[in-house]
Amino acid sequence: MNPILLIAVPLLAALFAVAFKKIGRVLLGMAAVFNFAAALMITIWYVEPQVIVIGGFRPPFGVSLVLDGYSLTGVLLLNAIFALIMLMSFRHTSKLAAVLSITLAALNGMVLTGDLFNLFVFMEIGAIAAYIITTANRDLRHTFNYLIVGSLGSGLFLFGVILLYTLFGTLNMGDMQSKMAASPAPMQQALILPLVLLFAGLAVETKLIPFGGWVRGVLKDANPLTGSLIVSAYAFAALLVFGRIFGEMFVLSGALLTAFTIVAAATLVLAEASAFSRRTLRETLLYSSIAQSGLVVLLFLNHMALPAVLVLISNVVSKLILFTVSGQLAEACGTDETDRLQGAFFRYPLLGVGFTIAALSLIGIPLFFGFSAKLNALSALFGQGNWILPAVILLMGVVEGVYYIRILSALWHAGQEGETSAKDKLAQFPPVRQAVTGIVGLVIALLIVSAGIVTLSSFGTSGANDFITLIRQSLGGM
Amino acid sequence: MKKFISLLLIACLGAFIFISLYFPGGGTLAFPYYGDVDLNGRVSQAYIDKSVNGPNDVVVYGESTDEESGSANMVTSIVVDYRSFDTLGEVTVLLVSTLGVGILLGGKRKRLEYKHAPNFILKHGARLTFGLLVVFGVYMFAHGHLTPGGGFPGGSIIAAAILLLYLADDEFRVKLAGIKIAEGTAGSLYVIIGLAGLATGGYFLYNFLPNGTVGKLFSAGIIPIVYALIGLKVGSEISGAIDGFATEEVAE
Amino acid sequence: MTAMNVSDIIEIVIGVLMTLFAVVTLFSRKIFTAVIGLSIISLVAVVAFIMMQAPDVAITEAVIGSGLVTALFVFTLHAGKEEGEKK
Amino acid sequence: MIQYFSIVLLLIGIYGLLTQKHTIRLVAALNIFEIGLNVFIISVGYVRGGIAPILTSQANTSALLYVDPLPQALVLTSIVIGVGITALALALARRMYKTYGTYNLDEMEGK
Repeated sequence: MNPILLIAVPLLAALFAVAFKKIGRVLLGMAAVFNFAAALMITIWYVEPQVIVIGGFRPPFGVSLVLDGYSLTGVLLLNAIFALIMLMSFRHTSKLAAVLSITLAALNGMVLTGDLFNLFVFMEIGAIAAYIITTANRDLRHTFNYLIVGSLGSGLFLFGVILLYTLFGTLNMGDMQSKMAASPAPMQQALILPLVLLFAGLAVETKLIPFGGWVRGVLKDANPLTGSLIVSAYAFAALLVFGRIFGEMFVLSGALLTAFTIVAAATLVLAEASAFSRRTLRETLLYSSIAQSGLVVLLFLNHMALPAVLVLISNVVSKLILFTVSGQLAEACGTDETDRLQGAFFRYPLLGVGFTIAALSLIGIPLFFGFSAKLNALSALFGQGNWILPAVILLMGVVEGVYYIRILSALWHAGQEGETSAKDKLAQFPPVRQAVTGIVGLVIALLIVSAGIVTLSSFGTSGANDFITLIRQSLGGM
Repeated sequence: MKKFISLLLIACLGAFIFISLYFPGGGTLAFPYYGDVDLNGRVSQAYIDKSVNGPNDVVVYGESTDEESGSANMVTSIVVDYRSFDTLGEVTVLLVSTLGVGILLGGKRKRLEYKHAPNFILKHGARLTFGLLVVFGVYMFAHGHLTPGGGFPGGSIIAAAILLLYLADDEFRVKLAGIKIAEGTAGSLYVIIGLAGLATGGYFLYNFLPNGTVGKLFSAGIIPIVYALIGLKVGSEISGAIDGFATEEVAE
Repeated sequence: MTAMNVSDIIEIVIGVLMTLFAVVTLFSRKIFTAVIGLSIISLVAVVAFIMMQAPDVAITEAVIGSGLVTALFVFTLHAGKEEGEKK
Repeated sequence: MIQYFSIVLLLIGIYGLLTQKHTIRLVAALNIFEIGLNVFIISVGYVRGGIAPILTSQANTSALLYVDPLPQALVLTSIVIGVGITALALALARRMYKTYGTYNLDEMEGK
């Protein structure tokens, strides 16, 4: 099975959807199902890293895709996440069928591509699709803001890519990496400007402070579709791209590493503080996900690809269900203030189970996946002899724990007054939608628990350096 | 105050860029100065020699046959052959942004009114020019592998011809349903040609037709076909966007 | 100034023109002037592309950059003006 | 020489993006930034004395000195992406004008 189909088929679906508007949503559903099935098959049949040549011209001359453990992780989870989002929020897709198919193609392209300019093109497609998806929110000012910041960011990214081309004479990532490895001193002064530009460009999509100012406006009133897409699918793809460039291609050191680390750590601290001070569900969650981006970037920058990917997976999978549930609650109740939603889960436990397990996993309660991800990251940092960063991460973990527990206790605990008001407001919640979200939530909860147990059992003993191999080894060893 | 800070920021950024580009601080890597570029260190030399898949003799216009990419215009051979996948992405960018324009400026619409109604000569003169412009646009993408131009400018010229009709006649509108079908069909044919390459040659977007002699009109394999499709697609997409901008929502 | 030849002078003229009209675009009082300024920058860029031996890009920029994009700007302004008059 | 000016143009564009409040002018600043970037990219591929990368009956062998064709192909892509973003941004600006009755982002704040 050629991975190129993961990009070509959704694109074809989108083009048919443009020509025949009536069957657009059917095509979108088919593309999502096809991609999920194809990603599963590719994962099962995956043997060793391979380069997929496009157009019959060998790299570095032609554009090529790279399928290795890292991009396979991305492809598998991305298509699974997208299929789940479509399952839960299909009714919001009415006008957006073609745009969403293109989004699927673009996200797969971002993760798979092995060429810097091609990466820029896919990021641009993804970004434009994101602007359009966020116009579903009533207030267009935030979308406009996002568009301006995003275009500036991708322009800077392109600038960086071109500078790298003038330095190395190639756009292929693997070729560039080997040319750099061949040069006597890998981190040279000439690389600083292009790397800063690439970092600034990627920081917009990965939501780092101060480039992520658009997030709050776009997401605070997001419907379940927009919110879960931006926070999980887009964040996942963007951070994987970040890891590809700054974790794998360029191994940073010196002042540049310090500067980028400070940006990431500042993002982590400030966003956790903001999340703690918010009282509405979606704002808390969005700041929490900015903080997690900061953490993941921090880990990637400090050469810990596997821990970073584990934290990233734990975060996006949890955020998927958290954002969908809170978006649906907000739709049903007209508000997402935590205090006014008291007892919501008491009445609809099906929604609550997935939400609760996802939140507990994020806090890092043992046995859940989030725990082993965090443990992995911390032990890797300690292994490097680094003490400041783990301290910061642990402290922020405590802050995170406090606000998630606060949310959970409010939503589960029905005060006498709270229960009745929630009851009235939730009266119109359609049972079918509730059941779908509940079941998806349960499935995700099951995955979080089992992945947590499996990865914990092989903790420290596995020599794997990507997620797919880790899971395979763990399953084989049991 | 904000302006001052921005100015300071820009000055710092500018100084940073200029110093990094033009005052290299040692090391083996340095940016080449303007004009002092050596193509032998870049992948581009292989595009010029058409020697990507192995060494090749000097390519001669009108004589060399069956090169790996049969286009006389090297930019075209990069755009549609060597890096065709980027072009597919680029077409998708335009598709998704015009979809966005359609969502934002959609619904039941009518033309914006002009203060002065266009007169007879203007309307009919524009129709005549329209024909000429469309022919020129078609020429542009049909000769994209030989002369400067190609699918994007060709399609844009067709869109410009339609823009002319919009400007000259305040009642003219394109049929949006037809536009959508043209754009969807052209785009999906591009992807299908790519998949056909996958089926016949084993590579997506593989150039599976004979390349012919460099410099002949019927040469370069799938390049003219793809450029024609791109031209059609770009033309219809931009026309659709123009329609969105030249109309306003009808108040119900 | 011995190394100065015609193409250098043209390049400087092009550069100064682009910078000048960029400033005009950002700081002009009337928004319509800004749009025309942008169109002129694009046209000057076409000359720059030809100077640097990039005819393909020059044609594309001429048609898209200074033609269609300007038309989109003008239509947007026109629509805004009309809606403003209705109110 | 033209390379310096392209960087200046790019910086003016960024300055405009940072300071402007008028939506149309913001889109114009974005366009200035993009034009500056495109000129820069082409200038990176310029070879002194090189000719346009097209085989013709006059320049009929690939043994001549050509300018780098790859940046030109990249700029073609970049121009088309630019027009897509501009169209989308202008459509947004127009919808916002309909809602708020102004193009100025500061004036929208109060409404």
